[in-house]
Amino acid sequence: MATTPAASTTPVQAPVPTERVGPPSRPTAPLRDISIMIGGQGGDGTLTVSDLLGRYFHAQGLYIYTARAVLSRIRGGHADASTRAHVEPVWAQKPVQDVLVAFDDDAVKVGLKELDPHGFVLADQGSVKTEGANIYHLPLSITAASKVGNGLYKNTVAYGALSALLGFDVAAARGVIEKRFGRRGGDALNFNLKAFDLGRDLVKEAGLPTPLFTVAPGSAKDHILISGNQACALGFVVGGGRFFSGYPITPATSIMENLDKMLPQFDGIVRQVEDELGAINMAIGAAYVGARAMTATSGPGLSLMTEAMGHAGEAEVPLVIVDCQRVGPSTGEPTRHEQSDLLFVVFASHGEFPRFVLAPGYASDVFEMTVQAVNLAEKWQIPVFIMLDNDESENTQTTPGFDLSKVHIDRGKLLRQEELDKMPAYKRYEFTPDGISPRSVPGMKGGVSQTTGNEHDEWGHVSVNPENRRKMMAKRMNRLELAKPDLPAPHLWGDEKARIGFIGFGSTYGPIREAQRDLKEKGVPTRFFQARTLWPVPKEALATFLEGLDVAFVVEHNYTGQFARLIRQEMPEAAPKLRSLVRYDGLAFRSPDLVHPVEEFHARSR
Amino acid sequence: MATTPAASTTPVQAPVPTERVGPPSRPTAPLRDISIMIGGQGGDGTLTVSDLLGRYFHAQGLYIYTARAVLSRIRGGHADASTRAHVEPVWAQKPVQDVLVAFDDDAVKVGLKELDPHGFVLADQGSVKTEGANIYHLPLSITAASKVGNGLYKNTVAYGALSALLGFDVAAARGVIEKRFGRRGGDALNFNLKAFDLGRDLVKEAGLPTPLFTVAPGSAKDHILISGNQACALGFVVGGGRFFSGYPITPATSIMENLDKMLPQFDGIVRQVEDELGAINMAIGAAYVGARAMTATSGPGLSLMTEAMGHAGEAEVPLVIVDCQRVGPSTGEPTRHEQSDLLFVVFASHGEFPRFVLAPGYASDVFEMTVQAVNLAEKWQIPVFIMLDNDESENTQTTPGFDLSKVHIDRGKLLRQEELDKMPAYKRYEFTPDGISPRSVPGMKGGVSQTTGNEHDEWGHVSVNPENRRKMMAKRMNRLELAKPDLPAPHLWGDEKARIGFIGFGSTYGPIREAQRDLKEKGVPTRFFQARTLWPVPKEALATFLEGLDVAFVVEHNYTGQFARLIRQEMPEAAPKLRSLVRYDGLAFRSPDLVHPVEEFHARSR
Amino acid sequence: MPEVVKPIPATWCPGCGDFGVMAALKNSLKALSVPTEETVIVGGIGCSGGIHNFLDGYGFHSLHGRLLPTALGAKLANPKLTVVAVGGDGDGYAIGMGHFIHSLKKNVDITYIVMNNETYGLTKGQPSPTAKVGFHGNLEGPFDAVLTALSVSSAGYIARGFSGAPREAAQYITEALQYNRERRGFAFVEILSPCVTYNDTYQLWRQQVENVEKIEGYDKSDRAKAFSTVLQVKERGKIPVGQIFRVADGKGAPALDKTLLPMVERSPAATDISLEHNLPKYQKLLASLG
Amino acid sequence: MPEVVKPIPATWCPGCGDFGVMAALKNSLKALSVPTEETVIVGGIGCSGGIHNFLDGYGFHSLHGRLLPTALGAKLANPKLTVVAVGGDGDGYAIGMGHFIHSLKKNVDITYIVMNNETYGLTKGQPSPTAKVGFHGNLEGPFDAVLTALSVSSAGYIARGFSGAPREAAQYITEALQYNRERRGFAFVEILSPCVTYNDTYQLWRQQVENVEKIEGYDKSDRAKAFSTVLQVKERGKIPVGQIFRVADGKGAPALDKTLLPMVERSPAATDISLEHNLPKYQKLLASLG
Ligand SMILES: Cc1ncc(C[n+]2csc(CCOP(=O)(O)OP(=O)(O)O)c2C)c(N)n1
Ligand SMILES: Cc1ncc(C[n+]2csc(CCOP(=O)(O)OP(=O)(O)O)c2C)c(N)n1
Ligand code: SF4
Ligand code: SF4
Ligand SMILES: [Mg+2]
Ligand SMILES: [Mg+2]
Repeated sequence: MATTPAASTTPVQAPVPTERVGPPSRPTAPLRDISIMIGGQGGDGTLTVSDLLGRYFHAQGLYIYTARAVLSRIRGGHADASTRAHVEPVWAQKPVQDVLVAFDDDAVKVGLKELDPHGFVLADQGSVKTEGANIYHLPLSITAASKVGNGLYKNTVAYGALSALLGFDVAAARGVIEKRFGRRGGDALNFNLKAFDLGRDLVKEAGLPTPLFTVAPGSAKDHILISGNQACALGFVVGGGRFFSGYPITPATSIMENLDKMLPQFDGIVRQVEDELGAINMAIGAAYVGARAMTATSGPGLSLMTEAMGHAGEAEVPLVIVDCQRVGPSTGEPTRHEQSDLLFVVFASHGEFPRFVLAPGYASDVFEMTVQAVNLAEKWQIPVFIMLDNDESENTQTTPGFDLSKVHIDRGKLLRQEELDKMPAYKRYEFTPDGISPRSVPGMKGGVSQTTGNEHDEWGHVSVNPENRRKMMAKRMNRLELAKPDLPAPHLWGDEKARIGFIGFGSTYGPIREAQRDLKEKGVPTRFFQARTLWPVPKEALATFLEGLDVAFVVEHNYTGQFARLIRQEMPEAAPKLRSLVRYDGLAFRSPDLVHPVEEFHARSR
Repeated sequence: MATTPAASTTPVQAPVPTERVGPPSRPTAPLRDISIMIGGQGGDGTLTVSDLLGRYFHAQGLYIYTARAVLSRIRGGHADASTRAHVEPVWAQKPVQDVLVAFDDDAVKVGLKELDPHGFVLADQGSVKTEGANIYHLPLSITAASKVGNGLYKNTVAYGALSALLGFDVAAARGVIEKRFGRRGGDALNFNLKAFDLGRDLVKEAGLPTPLFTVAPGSAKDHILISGNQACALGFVVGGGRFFSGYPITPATSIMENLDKMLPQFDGIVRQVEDELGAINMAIGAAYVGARAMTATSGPGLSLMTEAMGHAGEAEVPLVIVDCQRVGPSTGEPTRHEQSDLLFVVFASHGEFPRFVLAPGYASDVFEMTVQAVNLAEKWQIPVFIMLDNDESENTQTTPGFDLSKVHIDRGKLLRQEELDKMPAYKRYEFTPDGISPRSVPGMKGGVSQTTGNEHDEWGHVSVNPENRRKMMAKRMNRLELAKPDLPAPHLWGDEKARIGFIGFGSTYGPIREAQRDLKEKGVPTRFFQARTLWPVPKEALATFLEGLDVAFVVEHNYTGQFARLIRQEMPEAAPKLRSLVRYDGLAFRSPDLVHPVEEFHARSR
Repeated sequence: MPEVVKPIPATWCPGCGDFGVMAALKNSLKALSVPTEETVIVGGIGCSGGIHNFLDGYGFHSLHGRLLPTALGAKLANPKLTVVAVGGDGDGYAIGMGHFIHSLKKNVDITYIVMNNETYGLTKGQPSPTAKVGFHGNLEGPFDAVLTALSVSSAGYIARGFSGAPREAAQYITEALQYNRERRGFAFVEILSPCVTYNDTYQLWRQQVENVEKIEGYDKSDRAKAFSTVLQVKERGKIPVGQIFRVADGKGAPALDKTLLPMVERSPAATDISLEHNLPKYQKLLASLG
Repeated sequence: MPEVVKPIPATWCPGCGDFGVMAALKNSLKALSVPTEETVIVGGIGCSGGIHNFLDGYGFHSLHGRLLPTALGAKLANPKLTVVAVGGDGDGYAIGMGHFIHSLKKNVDITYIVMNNETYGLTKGQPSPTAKVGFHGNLEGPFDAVLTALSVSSAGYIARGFSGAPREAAQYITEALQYNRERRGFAFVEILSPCVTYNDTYQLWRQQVENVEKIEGYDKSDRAKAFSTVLQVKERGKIPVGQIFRVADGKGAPALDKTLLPMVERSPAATDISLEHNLPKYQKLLASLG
């Protein structure tokens, strides 16, 4: 059967979640999937609690996904973080919370909406006024202030209290604190351990039943807990990246910070430059002389890099540009989630030049694809973009340890001095069948050359000869076709026989996989095309994917359904099957957002 | 019948013109369409000769189109210019030349390829070595040097010689010199007049038959000879534009130069700023306080403006941005012709915001649409782009005098103080049915407000509230739908019954109209959809246009067929009928480039 | 009069130096009775840059580093307005450096206040151009905006204050605004404004600030002297503050807006753009194209 | 050895000052026997910026105003190279101003040559930041790069020459390159280079240039003195040229590339990036993530 989806060019907005509150009724069996939200004011240390919980559950062999919602200010304003732990692999936020730690009333207000009926709230007595059957008030900050000497330790007090309420292994829970604060030296470790113990005492003194419920142990081994930005930094280093220049911007900064710690160990250099114009042009300079170079930024910085992208394209300088997307346009919402830079990145800069746009979906994918991106850039002498998105950049998740044996360094046509010595003539932009010219770099004898952003002849000298122009355009642009076999192939997930499909990229991987799991339970099989190369559009693979489908929901975090547009542009024949499913309110999709429209379609199409 | 065009996603390159040379055989009747090419080195004054010829023929009531091909250097290197004059309206270069004025051998080499069999070459004796039956060597520079005292006057000597060879009205030909050099004062006028007379004497002394052939007089009245950039500057002034900030760049500079002369007469200001980042942000500042503001640039500058475009979009500041396109990417070919910024402009800047992208086709269209652009920007509180292209910006053409009676100033919801006084509350970003909020500007009492590039609530304060976000996105983006009736409608040219269509924008208007004329003569009727609003894509009008057609050739100056892509994206159902016809070698289409593929299609489809 | 947007409480960390700067600016605007509707505060991006949200007046939140061209555009288009641009040291001296120097050069009648905390506060404490060597691994010598401002020949008003001494800071700002109102040109005021979260320098700066005006024989209209004094004070390990330079009355480069728009009533924003009003002149203009 | 790209004849207008600058640079590179393959010329956009096409060595044509970050990136990634950035006054002091100041601040061992003709040559003669008041209607006071360079505390080598005196110009460039090779930091050399087509100042400048080093008691290692002398010379209607400032031996900010890469053999471009070479360290790095 073939239901005609709604006019394919109009994106459908994902349904907005509604409130839920309910009376307590504790689960008796250990939870196999738990999510704990910590909410308060910026500066309350919610991220610390979330991080400690993540580390604890990670040590327990569970799969973790942590998420955060903070404001673009340093202190004050509502901030929350959540830690999810699951005995099975997990890639997204849980649609509901099992526990809420609230440092103020705002946190209760925000968190209660998401609290599962069986859940409870651990509230900071004195700061939280809201009452309720499932709200337990403990004097977290008062205890921290009076007994540790600083109210800020309320976060670790809360962690201690939770460890009692959820029946944690005490030694393991303390071990996490030791690991996290041990390096810092000073009193930090002792104060935190004290705060932890005080938290446990508070629960006891309050006479709360312990544990309220427990969490099943997991069996994940050799997995690591890591954010997308960390994975990107690691991938860059392992991929042979040795030069990074950037400028701080949320949510990209931590790539620079991570590399700052790593690269100097490998004769590499990290520079924080005066602005993004400087950052990208400095990376181009480094790449030009033969260092594998990268820059990373978010929307506003990316926009500033526009001119230089074209320079790298015309001059054929290998360069990797990471875009950690956030809510746009303009300054937008600096700490919120979106995937709205895609069409900009694909068509950015005046004029036309080839580029690859890659989008990994989860931490280990980020690692692998960053390695690949550095290779691709050098092999195809082309700027390569890696699109991340806020949640993927910042949220940590459990991922298999990285497989270094798969890593392979391909320097493409970068010449060795012996090769160069044997050439009769060296032309930087020599016409070749694949459009890639052998590349010498400054310092190499006999490879002297001209590299330029002007249209040029094979030698690199300025040329406006129309015939030369036609050939040079073809030389560059053909790469989009020729490179296809080299580009990251899509991953396909789910039921091969399904007639309903998802198409997505980046962090929507998580909610889509979860929705697939949930839909399967409801008897609705689906297939998922996880696009990993967005440009050039993987036409052949998409065509095959669409063949057996009635509909493909293109899931993205933007208003206009950008990837769907791109597919239509390249494959207009695919349009009737595409249905955009978008969300653009700064929050990530959760499984129900996707389950609902699919179920509806499924019901109608029966 | 319905021939299926070649895979619609692969643009077809226009055929490359081949050489033509031939023996002399002079026309006896006055030419109704003449083109004179002047070639030499940069600094030889080729543009001056072209300009004088244009003014002469203009005064004779002919329709003029001048074109130029110069290098991005000040002196030296091949440069040429051509002047076409036609008794009927003309909008593009003639495919062949009737006369070639050559100041060096390169000019002969370049020009001979284009010379009509009946044509002749006026060559500068001493500098040009090439011989040929139709090549007349006259000592232009030697005479200028020895008798006027400066070899540079060779250009006016050439003009004088031409006036004799083509039987010009002497008084009128001298009048043109007076008009052009009279204002300058000093010896310029006298030296030029002397050089003119010397040129006539040279012809006489050489004993050349005069005239070799003549040009028919025309009857164009009340027309003006103007370039697109001049028309744009005028449109801006008349449209109430009062603030312009820019930075020099070919081929946009002359908009600033023209405005620099005009705006101060109207309490307006023109500023050359330190860079394009400064230019656009300064214009935004001026627009914010209520001045109608514009900036103009070309590719590299446009790329630098990317971040601020999004700011104007999010902050809802009215702004006009002119993009005088040249060959990209990067520095590309600064003085050559292209239309390759379209997709960049449509999707430029991270995140999503509405914008209008307009593309006028000829000088009077530029004037009218610039007036419209300034209105649209203020009415819809949105950035509006005007896309010009190199030839449209720089080439002069005959155009009807501008009709001021059609001009109308619409300030949209800009509040008057009396209106503001009566409002109970003033919110800069108030939700309204059409998404446009009443606008106060600094200086107005009771209109104090916050304007920002952050996501904001109705008051203009920062907000990350998801519901507010959804509403604000809709408020802004809905304009793309709501404004449609307001946007410049396409012009339709040619035969309503034709089954072959052209779709084009910008300066391809000229070659398409000429190709239509030529095709009609060959019995192939065509229709032409001159798109004047490119974004939002005029879907409804296009659908109607495509209805009766077998094929629509989308004609553009870029490699990837950008407008065709945009149409496919928005109207995938139209894809089967679209066939891209592109040229991207820096030169403008000429009629035969378009006639040939259409004829071929026509022949095959019979 | 309609209800209008209300300033929100400042979102800065408790104790942030920016509170002092805001108080100073508020007092200065009040002292000069600048009408709210003629006040335009253009903020940069950074903790500091949010200031317009916390003040009365028309507020414009610009892009990171672009507040100056925006503010100049606003003033040039309507010179009646009192335009104050306020941003951080990262905003002004890193990404905004080009505009900073060119604004000094252009000499338009606006006041530019930089809240210098030697760090990027909002992005969590990276070294800014004014950061000391060693701060978070910084290897670059710190930029001194006062020295560089002195090097730009059109710069006529340069002061540096400390948010720990808000009265003096207010005085420099008041004089700066006054200087603008006299149409003498661009006024630059840097205020040392500690970031208590990432770079708490209150104690240090309190000890280090030294008012150059109190130095015997200091002549604030002598550019070379000012330059050498600032260098000397710094060599002593102190931070020069005070009204460091103020061009002598009757000297100095003319203000650009004054040259362009001697009568503030006839400005790009104020002029009548209706067709009727301009028709004869438009016709003349078109005719001149012949 | 393969045949490689040949320099093309300079495309400047006959008589353009840039010919003198090119001759000077050529002579300096020769005098120091810089190997062609270790020479990197990074050009800006402008008439001046085409220079790399006319010289032997690796050439890189950068974007308008971005030659400095590009050149710094090249040097930082491979400090063995001799990197010279060359561009115009529009390129360097207008659109490139931010990078100019920050390059002085960063203090990487490259030489930056600005060909100052007080105009935008390639776009046909508009006023540049150094243009005099009145030139094509210019209303802004001219920018003096030497004064501003002096204001940046890390700046250690500042000279100004005149293309009409190519021997002296070559001398400043040679010393600049020498300063780089000693790894002392960034060297800035402005050369007055008349644009004969749009701003022919040959005669004027020939009369106006005054070598500060010849002034009695001039001490080029004294920043404050240099600043005041430059101001004085200008007040006399002259243009100060010469080696205006050179930080005393043993003083001055450390060169950034030297700090980061004390051994030039171990640089981002030179290091072995193969997996085999790095595997143990990668494994350690991964393990540290736990
Ligand atoms: C183009 C761009 N790049 C980077 C950022 C991220 N960013 C926001 S604030 C800031 C620095 C703020 O430092 P500063 O100007 O000193 O202000 P402070 O927070 O210290 O007051 C940066 C880099 C941005 N918003 N835009
Ligand atoms: C981003 C950008 N804006 C503008 C231009 C146009 N442009 C080319 S050269 C030039 C100015 C050149 O002046 P200068 O640097 O002084 O060099 P000169 O030609 O005088 O040697 C400009 C504005 C450009 N290429 N790129
Ligand atoms: S982070 Fe620093 S600068 Fe920002 S508000 Fe807090 S104290 Fe102030
Ligand atoms: S225009 Fe001026 S700067 Fe350019 S090459 Fe000619 S003389 Fe030299
Ligand atoms: Mg700061
Ligand atoms: Mg110049």
